[in-house]
Amino acid sequence: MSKVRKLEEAVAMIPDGAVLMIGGFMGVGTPPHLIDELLRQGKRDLTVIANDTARPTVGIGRLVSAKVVRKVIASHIGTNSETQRQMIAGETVVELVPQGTLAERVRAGGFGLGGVLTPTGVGTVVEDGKQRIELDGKVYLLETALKADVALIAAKRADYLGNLEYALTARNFNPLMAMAAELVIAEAEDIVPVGVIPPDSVVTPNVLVDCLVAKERRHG
Amino acid sequence: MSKVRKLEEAVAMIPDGAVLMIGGFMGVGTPPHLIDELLRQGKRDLTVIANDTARPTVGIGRLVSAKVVRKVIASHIGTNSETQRQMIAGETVVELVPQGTLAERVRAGGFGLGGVLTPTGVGTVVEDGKQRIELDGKVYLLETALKADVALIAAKRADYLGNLEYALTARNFNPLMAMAAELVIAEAEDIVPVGVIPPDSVVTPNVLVDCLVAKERRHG
Amino acid sequence: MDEKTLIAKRVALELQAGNLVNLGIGLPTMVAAHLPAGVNVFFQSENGIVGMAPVPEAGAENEDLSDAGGSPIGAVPGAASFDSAMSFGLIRGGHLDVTVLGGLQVDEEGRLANWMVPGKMVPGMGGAMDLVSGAKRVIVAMQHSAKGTPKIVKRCELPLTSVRRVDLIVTELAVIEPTDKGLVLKEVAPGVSVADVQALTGAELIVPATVPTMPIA
Amino acid sequence: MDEKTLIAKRVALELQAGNLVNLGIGLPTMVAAHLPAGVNVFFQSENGIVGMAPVPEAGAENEDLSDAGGSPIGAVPGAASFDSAMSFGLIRGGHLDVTVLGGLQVDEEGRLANWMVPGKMVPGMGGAMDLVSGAKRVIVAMQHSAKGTPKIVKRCELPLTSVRRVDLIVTELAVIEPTDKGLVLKEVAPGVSVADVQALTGAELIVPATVPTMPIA
Repeated sequence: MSKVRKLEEAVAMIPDGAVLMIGGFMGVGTPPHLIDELLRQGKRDLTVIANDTARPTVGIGRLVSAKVVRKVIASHIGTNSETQRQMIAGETVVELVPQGTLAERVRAGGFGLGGVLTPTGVGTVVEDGKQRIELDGKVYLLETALKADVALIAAKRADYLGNLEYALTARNFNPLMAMAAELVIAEAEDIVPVGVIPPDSVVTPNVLVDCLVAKERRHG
Repeated sequence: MSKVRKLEEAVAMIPDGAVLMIGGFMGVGTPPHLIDELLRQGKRDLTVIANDTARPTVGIGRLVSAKVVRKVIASHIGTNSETQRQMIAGETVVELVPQGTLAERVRAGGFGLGGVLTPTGVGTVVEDGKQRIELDGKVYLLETALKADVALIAAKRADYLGNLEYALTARNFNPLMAMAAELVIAEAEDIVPVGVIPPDSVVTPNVLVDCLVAKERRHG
Repeated sequence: MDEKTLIAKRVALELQAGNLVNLGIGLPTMVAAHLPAGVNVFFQSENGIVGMAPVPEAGAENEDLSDAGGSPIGAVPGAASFDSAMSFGLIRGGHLDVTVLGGLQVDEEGRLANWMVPGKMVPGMGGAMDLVSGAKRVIVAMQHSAKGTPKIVKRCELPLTSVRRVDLIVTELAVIEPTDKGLVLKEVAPGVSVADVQALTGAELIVPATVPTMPIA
Repeated sequence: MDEKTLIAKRVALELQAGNLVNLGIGLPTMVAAHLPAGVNVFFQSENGIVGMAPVPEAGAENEDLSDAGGSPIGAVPGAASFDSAMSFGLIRGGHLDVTVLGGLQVDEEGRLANWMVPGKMVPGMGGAMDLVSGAKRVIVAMQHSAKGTPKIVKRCELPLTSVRRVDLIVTELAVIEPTDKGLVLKEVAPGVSVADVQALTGAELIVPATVPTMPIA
């Protein structure tokens, strides 16, 4: 049962208005062909949960520039002047979350936890509207789980079952997001036969991946 | 700055009465020489946080059989009749924690989280004395972080800086515990030059490991 | 066919190709050997692997590869190993399709008790509470009674494993589905009557007009 | 020596061999180039690596290896890469020895504001809140004033990054240590007087009997 699908078929499964988690950190580890195809198919009203919106012409920033994003949940938008402009103009809703808290909230969603207690943000504007919980004299914020309809994942290498490996800092949010969405679509630079990736090197087990985007042929 | 120490020097750093986290699952992934040396040095009054106590003659079970353990926090003791006997006789305190909750509590300790919200245990005896928190109509228990004085870690391979790799199911609690203790002592089957373990294969980064136990020489 | 094999064969029919499945120690472990032809599933062992398999032959054991009982296992091509937090992330996060567990008691509300007999047996819950709370489908595979005492009861006297209603109970006598209306008798074993089942059941069964026989040869 | 180099050199003296260090974007990044001889530290980049290094030479970039700003970096032998949850586990869990961050304001209580100017600049906090809450030592490296307006103030008007008291402030004029009694002037820059520092500081400084000059050549 190969999970490989054509790029256009994979992206066709994403409805307008979907809540997407998209891997990557300043574009590194963001699946480029999935972004291309989202734009080509004219998907719209998207909610994007991601670390950042990169730059206006890079990665997730391209979705923002195309005005197909209704809401962004991210840890910073400082490198994307267009996201900032849309936020200030009221065109796009931006919810800012501390980066470590964002990572834990996504993880909690995928791991079946309701949330976590973190010291980050206590006494700052991040605290607004959240439960404060004191344990042994230390104060924490209760940060709740995040889930998504679809996760768009960039991997270095996959096998045909969907086991995924990542490379260096391109890993970032990808393995966390691959746990936290109903539909998981992964784009890998390379797809190898089952058994080529050793069990200890698999970061995302195949059972989490629903759909693997075929890579373009280089030979023949 | 090699972190390699002689076995006896490493274990000499552990005081009587210490709270230990010990990796392993039914003995698989439990550091054998560290257990030997704890017994040889006659350490006592230990608190052990671990998945289980294996069998009376295996892994952590050997500490229990030697009666040097005052308290056990574990997910099961069903395979060790001696732990059960000591518990029923009131010789050893045993605190039972669901396995997934134990993993998250240890992780929370190492990750600087106060705790997590889990659905596991709601409506059972595990709930006793714990905060119930309802989010979006679903009930969770607040499970708090665990930390230890010392973590005893078994790795497959280390480099001389202390980067650790694990093998197959011998990984289990080891990488979580390596985050959650003041002093981290690791025993590896093999120690290789720095740079031999690729960055993506390192599971426990060297900065977490304080002390690496020298392996016995096979050659020369 | 002995009773345990019957139970294992019937449970195996519940598994679907591609499922991620966790089998408890004891009787549930036998299910792996009775998968219908063509149904490939992935077995998880909660100590940290997806893709566990029997050891292929004597001498092919590995010290670092074991099941949750500590016994040597094998691994299928495409297996993945990970730490205990990830393993229970798969379980608690709803990524595990089916868990098959043994039982001491199941009650009218479909609640399972399988980890403790106060004063007698204190093994600890291990992964059971997470498995029952988190798996998409929970199947209890157990003998119908213990020396004549029903294990399916009105209300569990033993400490619960979870308040979550299990999805199916498979015994050597019957297949029973806990529902919000009560325990529905879905199938009887070959040569067993509805009356036989009710006689060894400590709770009221809802009995449909026709109760088919388990499709086990 | 320009002001930023002076700050970077002085901050570098705070780092000890074996430290795990996270440097913020901008001025703090310059610290890496000024480590004293023999002091080897590990640099973390919060996007997921311990052991980051400059790109060794043109052409040795890798698309999958970048710093938190998305620029290419290198990696030392013995580097380790991991996901974002682990990266912030290192930060929040107290495993990060030192973080060096830029600042917009620091107040009398040693509280830092460095992520937002309401109505003007809304970049988001990125990893700053976790870094300031979680690192064992927080060093603020910034210019002493912004166009003549003091950045060290009685009380931050800008939104706080954390309520945690930072450990040290290093500017081109002075080294200041926030304590529970207030801001202590520890050192002045070469050629700068205590009065010069106080004149550009918006909060009261505690001035010891002798204030040494920064040990920067």
